[in-house]
This record gives sequence, C-alpha cells and structure tokens, in this order.
Amino acid sequence: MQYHRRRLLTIVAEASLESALLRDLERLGATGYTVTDARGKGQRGVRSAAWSAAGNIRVEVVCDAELADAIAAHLRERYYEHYAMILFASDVDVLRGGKFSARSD
Amino acid sequence: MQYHRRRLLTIVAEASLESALLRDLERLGATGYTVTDARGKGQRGVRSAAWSAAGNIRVEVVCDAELADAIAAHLRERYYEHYAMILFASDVDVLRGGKFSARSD
Amino acid sequence: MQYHRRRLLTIVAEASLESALLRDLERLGATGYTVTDARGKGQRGVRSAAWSAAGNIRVEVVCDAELADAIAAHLRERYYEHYAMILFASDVDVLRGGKFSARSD
Amino acid sequence: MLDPVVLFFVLGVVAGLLRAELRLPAAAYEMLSVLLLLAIGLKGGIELATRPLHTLLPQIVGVAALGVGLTLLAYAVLRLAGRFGRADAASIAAHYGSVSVGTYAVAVAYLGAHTVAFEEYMPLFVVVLEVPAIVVGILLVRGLHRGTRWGELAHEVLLGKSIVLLLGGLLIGWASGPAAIAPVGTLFFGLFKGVLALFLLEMGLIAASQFGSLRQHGLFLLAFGVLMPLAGAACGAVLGLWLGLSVGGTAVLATLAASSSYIAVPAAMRIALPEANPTLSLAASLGITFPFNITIGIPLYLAMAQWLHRPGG
Amino acid sequence: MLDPVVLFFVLGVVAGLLRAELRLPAAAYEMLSVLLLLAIGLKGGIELATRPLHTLLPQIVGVAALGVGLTLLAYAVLRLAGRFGRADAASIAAHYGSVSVGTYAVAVAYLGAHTVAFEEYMPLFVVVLEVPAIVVGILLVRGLHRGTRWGELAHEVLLGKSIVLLLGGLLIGWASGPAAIAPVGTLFFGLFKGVLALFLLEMGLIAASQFGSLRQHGLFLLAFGVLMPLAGAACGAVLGLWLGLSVGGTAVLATLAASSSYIAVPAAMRIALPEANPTLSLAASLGITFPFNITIGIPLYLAMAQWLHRPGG
Amino acid sequence: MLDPVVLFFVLGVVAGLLRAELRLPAAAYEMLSVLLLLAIGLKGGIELATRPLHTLLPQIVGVAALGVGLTLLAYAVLRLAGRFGRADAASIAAHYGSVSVGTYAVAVAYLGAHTVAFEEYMPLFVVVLEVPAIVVGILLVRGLHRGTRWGELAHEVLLGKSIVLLLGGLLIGWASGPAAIAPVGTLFFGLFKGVLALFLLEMGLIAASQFGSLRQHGLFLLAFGVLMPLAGAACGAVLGLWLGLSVGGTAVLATLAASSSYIAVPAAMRIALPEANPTLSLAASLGITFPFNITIGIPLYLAMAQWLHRPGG
Ligand SMILES: Nc1ncnc2c1ncn2[C@@H]1O[C@H](COP(=O)(O)O)[C@@H](O)[C@H]1O
Ligand SMILES: Nc1ncnc2c1ncn2[C@@H]1O[C@H](COP(=O)(O)O)[C@@H](O)[C@H]1O
Ligand SMILES: Nc1ncnc2c1ncn2[C@@H]1O[C@H](COP(=O)(O)O)[C@@H](O)[C@H]1O
Ligand code: NA
Ligand code: NA
Ligand code: NA
Repeated sequence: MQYHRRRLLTIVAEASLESALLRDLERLGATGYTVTDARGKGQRGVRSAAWSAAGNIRVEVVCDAELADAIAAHLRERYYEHYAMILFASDVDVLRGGKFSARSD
Repeated sequence: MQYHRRRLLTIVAEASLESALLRDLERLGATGYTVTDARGKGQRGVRSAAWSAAGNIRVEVVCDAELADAIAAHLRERYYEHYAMILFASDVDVLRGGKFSARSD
Repeated sequence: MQYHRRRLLTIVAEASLESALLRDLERLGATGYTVTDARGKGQRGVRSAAWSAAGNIRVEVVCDAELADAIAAHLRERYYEHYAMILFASDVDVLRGGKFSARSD
Repeated sequence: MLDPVVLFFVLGVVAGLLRAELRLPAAAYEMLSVLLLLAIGLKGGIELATRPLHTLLPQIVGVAALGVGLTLLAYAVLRLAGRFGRADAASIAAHYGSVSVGTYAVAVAYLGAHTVAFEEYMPLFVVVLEVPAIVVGILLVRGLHRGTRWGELAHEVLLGKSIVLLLGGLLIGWASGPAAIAPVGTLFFGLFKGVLALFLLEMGLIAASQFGSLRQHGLFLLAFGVLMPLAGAACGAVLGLWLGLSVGGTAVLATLAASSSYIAVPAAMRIALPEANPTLSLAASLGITFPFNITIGIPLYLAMAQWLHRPGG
Repeated sequence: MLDPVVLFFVLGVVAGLLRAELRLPAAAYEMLSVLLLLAIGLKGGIELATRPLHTLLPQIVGVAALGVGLTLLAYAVLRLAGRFGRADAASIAAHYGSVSVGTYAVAVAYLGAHTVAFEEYMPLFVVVLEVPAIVVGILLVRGLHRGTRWGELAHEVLLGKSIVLLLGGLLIGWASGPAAIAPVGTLFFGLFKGVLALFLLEMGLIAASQFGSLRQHGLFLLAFGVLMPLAGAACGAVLGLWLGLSVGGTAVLATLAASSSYIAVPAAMRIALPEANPTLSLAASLGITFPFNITIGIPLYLAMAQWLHRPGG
Repeated sequence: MLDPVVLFFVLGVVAGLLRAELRLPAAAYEMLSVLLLLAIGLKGGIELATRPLHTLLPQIVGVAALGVGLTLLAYAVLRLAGRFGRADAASIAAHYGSVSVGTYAVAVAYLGAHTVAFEEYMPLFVVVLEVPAIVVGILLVRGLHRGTRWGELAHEVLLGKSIVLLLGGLLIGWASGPAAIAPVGTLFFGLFKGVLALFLLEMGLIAASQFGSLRQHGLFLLAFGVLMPLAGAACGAVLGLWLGLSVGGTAVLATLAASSSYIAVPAAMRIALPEANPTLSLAASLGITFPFNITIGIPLYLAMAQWLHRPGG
C-alpha cells in the first residue's frame, strides 16, 4: 500500500466560532475539513452543549505540514487569547496525497 | 505500561454509505468500529447535515496493519470513484492487543 | 513553529459511564477533555444510540505521557472487566505545552 | 395570495440566501417528515377502510403506468435535448417519475383552504408512484445486467423511510377506522398544517443551499425543472379524468405527476447509480421544481383539473 | 382489535425485523419520553390536589411492599428454575419488581378507550414502585456490604430522569390544580395518545433489536418474560382488591406489577451491579415482556380485575 | 401562586442544582425556541395587519431610544459602582439594554391568565429592542474605530435566529391575516403554553448551571441582576404610559425593559467584544435576572403599570 504522509490538525473550539473558523481554513488553503459537535471542559470551564451555542465543535483538517503550521499560527494569533480553543497536530498516512495539498506527489 | 502498536483507520464518508461501509468492515475482519455523525467540505462540495442523508459519518477502526491495508485497498477500489470519502491512518497504542486483531500478542 | 509533544488518549465507552469517567479524569489530574456522542460495535455487541443510554461516548484527553499512563491504568483496573470500553493513545504536537500538564515547558 | 405554509417556505429560502444564522436541528427535520408521512398515510388508510380495495386496482395500475411513462419521457428529454450522459439522465428522470410527499402535503393544504374535495385515498397513489420510476431509472442504465444487486436495492427502496411510514400509516388507518384513530388524530391531523409550515421552513433553507449548484449547471436544468412538471401535470390530469377522479382528485394526481422526489429516489440512486452526479438531480428537484410546484404549480394544476372537468369538457 | 397506538408498536417491530431504513432521532425519543413522564405526573398531581395525602399512606406502603415481594419472587425463580448467577438473577429481578411507564401509558389509553374509570392518582404508585426493586436487587448481591456506594446510587436512582419528571409533574399538578394546568394540558393531555403512538413506534424498533440477543439466551428467558408478568399481575390485582381500588384501579395496579423497567433499573444496575449482563435483562424486559403486556397482557389484567370485582366475588 | 409554566422553571432549577440525570436534547431546546419565536412573531403580525404601520412609528422610535438609554445606564452603573473593565461593562450593559423573548412569553402567559389585555403588536417592540443595545455596547468600547467589522456584525445581529424568526413571523402573520393563519395556529398558539413550559424546564436547568460562576463573581452582580431590571421596568413603564399604551401594554413594555438577553447579545458579543468575559454576563442574565423577572418581576411590573394608570394618576 502506497501511503503519503500528511498532517492531521484537530481543533476544538467554542461553537460560536464555527463560521469564522471555517472561513479562515478555506482562505488559508485547506482543501477540506470535517466538523463534529462536541462538549468538554478546559481552562475556560465546562462547555455543555445544553444549547448549541454553549457547546464546542471539533474540526479536523488533513493537509501538508506547511499549511498545518500556517493554520496553527493563524489560530494562535487570532483566537487563542479570547476564545475557548485547543489545537493538536499529528502525522497521518493518506492514499491520495494530491487530495490534501496544492503540490501533488 | 505495556502497550501494543496498532493502526487507527479514520474514514469520513457520506452518510448514505453507513450500512454498506459497516458491512464491508465486518466482512473484512474488523473486530469493531466507532461511528460519529459529522459534516464537512471536500472536493465534492459542502456536506451540511441539514438532514441526515446530507451529512457525513466519521468511522474509526483500530486494527493491525495488514487489515488496515486491506480495508484501505477495498474502500479505494469500491467507493473512491463515485462517493465523497476520505481515509487516513496512523499508529496508536492499545492495551489489549488481542482485542483488535485475529493474532494475539 | 515550536510544538510540544504530548499524548492524546482516546476512550470509547458506553454512554452510561459519562459522569463517572469524567469525574475520574479530573481527579487524576487531566486539565481538560472533549466528548462526542458515538455509536459502534465491539466485543459487547452493537451500541446503537437509538436512545441515549444505548450509545457510546468518545472522550479525548490531551496530557503528558505519565498522566496518560495513569489514566489508562486506572481505566483498565476499574472498567475493563464489566463495561464496553476501548482506549488508544498516540503522540500529538501542541502549541502551548503548559495547557496540558502540571509541569510547564 | 400564498398560503401561510408556503410563506414559511419563502422565509426559509430568504433566510438561506441571506446566510442567516438559522439552522433547524436535523433531528427536528427528521421528526417533521415522520409526522407528515404518518399523517398522510393514516388519512388515506381511514378512507380505504370504507371501500373494497379491489375497486381501486385499475387506478393503481394506471398510476403505476404513469410513473413509468413520466420517467421515460424525462429520460428522452434529458438525453436528446439536454445531452446528459446515461447515468445522469436516468437518475434525474427517476426523480421526476417519482413523487414528493412535501408537495402532496401542500396540495392537500391548498385544496383544503379552497374547500375542494378530493378522493381521500390518494396517499395510496403516493406509495404506488414511489417505486416504478426507480426501477425504470436503473434499468435504463444497467439493463437487466446481472451485476445489479436487485435484492439490496429492493430492500433500500421498499424499506426506505417514506414507504414504510406511508404504508404503515395506511395499514394502521385502514385497520383502525376513523373512530379509533381520532384520539391520535389530535397530533397527526390537528397539527398537520403547523407541522407542514415548519417542514417547509426547513425545506426553504435546504432549497436555498441548492441554488449555488444550479448556477453551475445552467439554463437547461432550470427550464427542465419548470417544463417537466408542467408536462407531468398535464399527463396526470388527463389520466385523472380518464380514471374518473373528481376535480380535486384530478388536481392531486396532476400534482403528484408534476412533483419530483428528493428523499427516496436520491437515496436509491446513490446506491444503484453512484456514477450519477447527485448534485444535479437534487438541485433541479429541490432548487427549482419543488419551489415552482408549491407556489405556482398547484394553483395551476387545480385550474387545469377544473378546465378538464368543465361541463362541456 | 388492537388499539392504534399498539399498532404503531407493531409497525416499529415489523420495520425493525425487516431492517427498514427507519430510525427516529435519539433526541425525538428523549423528548417523547419526557412528554409522557410529565403528562402522567401532571395528571396524577391534579388528582392528588383533591384529596388529603395521608389517606393514601396505607396504599403507598402496600404498593412498595408489592415491589419488594415481586423482586424476591423473581429472584427465587431465576436462581432456582433458571440457574442464573446471583448478579444476573438480581438484576433481572430488579427489572421485574420495578415498573415501565410506557406500559402504564398504554394501560391508561386502553382503559380510556373502554371507558373504564380508575383512580387518577395512580402515577403516584408508578413513582413508589420505581425504587424498592432496585434496592432489593442490590442487597441480594452485595448484602449490606460496606463497599457499595449507596450515596452515589441513591443519587442515580432518585435523581434519574423518570423519577424527577414523574415527581416534578405530580408536584406541579398538585400545586396548580386542574384550572391552572388546563392551558399547558393542550400539549400534555391533548396530544397524549399521539405522542404515545410515536413513542411506541420507536419502542417497536428497539424491541426488534433485542430479539437477536434473545435467540442466544434461549427458552427460559422467553417463558420467564411471559409468566413472570402474569404472576405479577395476579399479585397486583389481589393487592388492588384488598386496598379497595376500583375495577380500573385494580387493572392498573395489576399492569404496573406485571410491567418491567427498561429505563431506570438498567441505568442503576450498570452502576451498582456492573457484573450483571445488561443484555439479558433488556432482552427479556423489552423484547418479551413489554410487547406481551401491551398486546395481550393489559386486556387480560382488566378481565382479571373485573373477575375479582364480580358481584359475588 | 406561581403559574404552572414558572413551576416548570423551578423544577428545572431544582433538578439542575441536585445534579439530576435530566438533560433535554439540544435539538429539542432549539426547536422549542423556534416555536416560541415564530408564535410570538405570528401573533404580532396578525395584529399589525389591522392597523396602518406608520401610526406606530413614534412608539418604535421611543422604544429604540429606551434600548439605548438602558444600555448607557447599565454601563455607567457597572463602570462606576461595579468597577468593571470597559469590555465587560459594555457587554453586560448590552445584555440588559436588549430583551429576552422567554421573559416576554412568560409575561404574555401571565397577563393571559389574569385576563389583562395588551396591545398585541408588542412583538414588534421585541424586534426593535434587540439591536440598539448591541450597537451601543460595541461603540462604548470600540468607538467609531475603523477596525470593527461592522458588516460582519450587522450580519450576525440582523440575521441571527431571533430576529429572522420574529420578523419572519411578523411578516407572515401580517401578510396572511388571522383567518389564513388559524390552521397553523393550532400548533403555534394552541400549544403555546405547553411549549413554553418545556422551554422553561430547560431554561431552569441552564440557569442552575450558571449559579456556580455566580458564586465566584460575588454580590455586586447579584444586586445588579435584581436592581437593574427594576430600574429598567420603571423606565419602560413610564415610557409606556407616555406612549399611551394600555395597562397591559405598559406592563409588557416594562417587562421588556427589565428583561436581559441571553441568545442574540451573547452571540454578538463573542464576535464583537471577545475580550469580554462571557461567563459574567450570562451568569447575571440567566442566573439572576431571568429567574427574578419570571417569578417576582412580572407581577410587580403589572402592579407598577396599574399604579401608573390609576384613575387619579
Ligand atoms: N487537555 C484537554 N484534552 C482534551 N480536550 C481539551 C483539553 N483542554 C481543553 N480541551 C477542549 O478544548 C475546549 C476549550 O478549551 P479551553 O480553551 O481550555 O477552555 C474545552 O471545552 C475542551 O473541549
Ligand atoms: N482535507 C480534508 N481534511 C479533513 N476532512 C476532509 C478533507 N477533505 C475532505 N474531507 C472530509 O471528507 C468528506 C468527503 O470529501 P470529498 O470526497 O473530498 O468531498 C468531506 O465532506 C469532509 O468531511
Ligand atoms: N476495533 C475497534 N475499532 C474501533 N472502535 C472499536 C473497536 N472495538 C470496539 N470499539 C468501540 O468501543 C466500544 C466498546 O467496545 P467493546 O467493549 O469491545 O464492546 C464499541 O461499541 C465501539 O464503539
Ligand atoms: Na412526478
Ligand atoms: Na413490575
Ligand atoms: Na432590557
């Protein structure tokens, strides 16, 4: 099986950021994203999803390492100070490398 | 802590594939799977989950590397051309290796 | 981009464990967690989410390796025998290491 | 003046186009459609209880034939005039040969508001029309190809949500009769128009999200989405007259013929004809034909039926 | 002839067995059960407002004792005849010593359709019956073992959804009285049977999904799932007569005794007796006893009550 | 005695404080608020249909000015007496200058139960009051700063769920008139109090979850959450008298002035003033002011209105 190495960026953030966040991802060049509804707890307290704005979203982006860095830098810059948000990244293997980045291989 | 290395396969696909996909996973030998509802965007456009068939599902399978390859090959063969679907794989550590593969260790 | 290496622990368990599990995580020292509703299949059969107690939850915790081990050991000890539950761990990169562990770096 | 339920649809479309922060939960949409399907089925079943079923056999056959005919007509148009590939043409055609329960519900509300009576067993025809178009659509692409997994398909189609709930409602209504159904009717019938209003609000939001893909697929689809229902309605109305339906019944059958599926058929086509582009058919069905039918179409089809039934007609 | 609400259950079972593509959203199921619990509670509360509570004390004690007795009876049968382990026997027994609100609702609908009156404060007994079986079940396995976290358990049981909503409804109904409740009654009482129908549709789907695990656990569970409710109903009916309840009240108490829990008790058992296999008890309770009670049981229990109350009885 | 709908709120608060296992699905909460917003909008729209709109212009201007004034008042108090930072003060002030639809609904129910008539076009004022407070709140922090993305903000505020549904309902009601609306009214108006009861049950659960953060933020917020609505109500009532509203109308306007937002404003503030702590404003608005208004406030505001309208007044 021929895999290509990409980065998986997972972002958990307050649900009210959904549209702004997705807009940013597209602008920065992500070829796609996957969103699920979530709840949780962190430094900014419990986020319970009792009603939709009170919950979190969990966004995944598969992309190349450069873009992952660019997205992480942008989010830190723009949202970290005032919003409930965490971000973590890891390596993943994909079959169609071209689907997840501008450059193809 | 004694961990065993396994593969985590994550599949994001259009929700209408749910039953077919899960049937395939079982047939290929997966010992289990976890499904969450998701929405997203990719080459085949926005999938909004406004009504259930319009959304995505996100399926995770923990298994050994061989089976992960077999599943990936099967999905590429059977679904990639005509369906909204992505797939990525990564290494994970589990406690009970035997729970996630035919062979035991 | 300056990343810090942490562990991502993912737990899938029957939904009725939610409050007990989250209480345990906090007691053991996790700085946060993220929960999504899920369904699935494993050794203990199909968990369908037809009504909420019949489903699973999927809990993610980002923490340092020590705590990850402690949590895994505790869960194995306390829940593995009698409850539907799986657990897997992997390495992830985070921006703010201090956010995910007692020690700071 | 538009019926309020249609205004809810307009509200949904406008909110969708303005990208308003309005999203009904998917669970609510599911429940609303369950309620509509059951209500329609029950209503038809109660009526069926009062007449020997076999007397309806000729009508059932006629209506099924209508479904087949409309699918073939749509396919020919899409292939010849639209130059669509086989799979896309067949998939779109199957949508138009089948029916939309939402459109049916609006027609019922419209006739009710104008106190035009119709044969109450019409829901039976909704069920009858669901299936033939799907079969024809698949046959047009696959022929009697061995590879087609007809078993799986039959399961998908016959045991899809719409048919199970319509048929289930029909049977329960038929077995129970009006008196026994009355207490559950407070929910299913008493709230019918309110539920329909909410359903149409959501449909409006969904329809608005289809307009984007319409722009990409151009004028032909737009024209098809308006002209095909007109042609369908004409066929349906003539058949209705020929089958001896009342004015109201004729208008309803015309509406059914004009309507295009957006639940059962898309699901079946994803499985049977995955190579067909689902965006095309949904954009036409939800983005054009559904709005056209519930605003302009239904009044037109009633006028059509009245004209056909005119004293000297 | 079956009541239409029961036919909805049958529809759900059939759809489930045929693996139809029919799945009500979990949110809808939750809301339907919230509506039922509140409606039942409110109804009982309104009635309680009209009588001094202490006059009910003897009945409350009697009913609680019934819960204890039935749990012990079921445990003995499961251990001796069924050869189940302690944990499994105790867990199943707790299910049968407790009650099912859905079954109660069907009984209310059935008596209503047959215009049989009953003591409207019965929901109080539903609350009373929820708890003792759970306590007895745990004691049977753990004894007065120190390790049992009774605090946590009490929280889980007394503050579970069913008790909070039933008791909350009772208190609100009791504090407000019939006139003030009337405007909210349009939703809770007016739509009761419709809501029940939808709830039973979903219950049918769930019951069907239990049949698979039944096959694995054999005939004994099947027999137990039918005979235990019959025994329970007999005890309940006799107690009802003895407590001076009307024919309807006796039938309701028999039904409560016959019914087995599938919400509160399973949740409590997962926490208190995790070593008990939850599949066994749910399969018996949902897959056999619930269907049996709502189709065959309730009419039988009414006949039982009528026979006990017969003039020369 | 409290109205039953308020008792549902109390039940929610108690269940929340006891950490009961009671959680209504988020989808249900969304749907309930959609139903309330549409019902309120429709009701107002039907009434608007009967009068020339321009006659209401002076009242609209007056009410909008009230929104601005209350926001400024609240800001001054929070800055000077509360020593809050600019962003936090402005954000909380915007909540209190705006309105709560849930509180409005309880006021309507309360007046209905006491058969006090009021101007039915009041929902128009709900819409009018939503926006000015938000604009003022932002201006207080950002001034006419170029950086503020007013376009995005206008979109967020004007196209948020509450305004779209209220305004949509108003327009549909206005365009359709009472007769055409009647059939959908069975759902929207007939079930209004039941829907409100369920909504308040959930609001109680949410309010209870706010009490924790209240403890951290101390007495000032508690006092502010009670005194600010009283001051607001006084302003609203005087304005109502001055605008020539009836006793009922004056009480409703007082209630609107007293109420504080927990849907539209929090969402807007997260985007416009992210540096403001959202916990503070929600704790005050949901944890104190909402409960205060629906239990003690509304009866008080009605008394206030009656006193202002007293014969020799
Ligand atoms: N250590 C953690 N592990 C997993 N998820 C977390 C963690 N910390 C925070 N989160 C998630 O991120 C959201 C925002 O975090 P925070 O900004 O710390 O409040 C929380 O509501 C959680 O869902
Ligand atoms: N780059 C990506 N990162 C994360 N999720 C993606 C990405 N591309 C596609 N997806 C998900 O996979 C689904 C199907 O993708 P596609 O086949 O490209 O339309 C989308 O709806 C997304 O949920
Ligand atoms: N091999 C697997 N891959 C992914 N998820 C699994 C796997 N096995 C079990 N699960 C999930 O974990 C839950 C409990 O597993 P079990 O205890 O094996 O029944 C299941 O319901 C699934 O959601
Ligand atoms: Na058609
Ligand atoms: Na029982
Ligand atoms: Na205000």
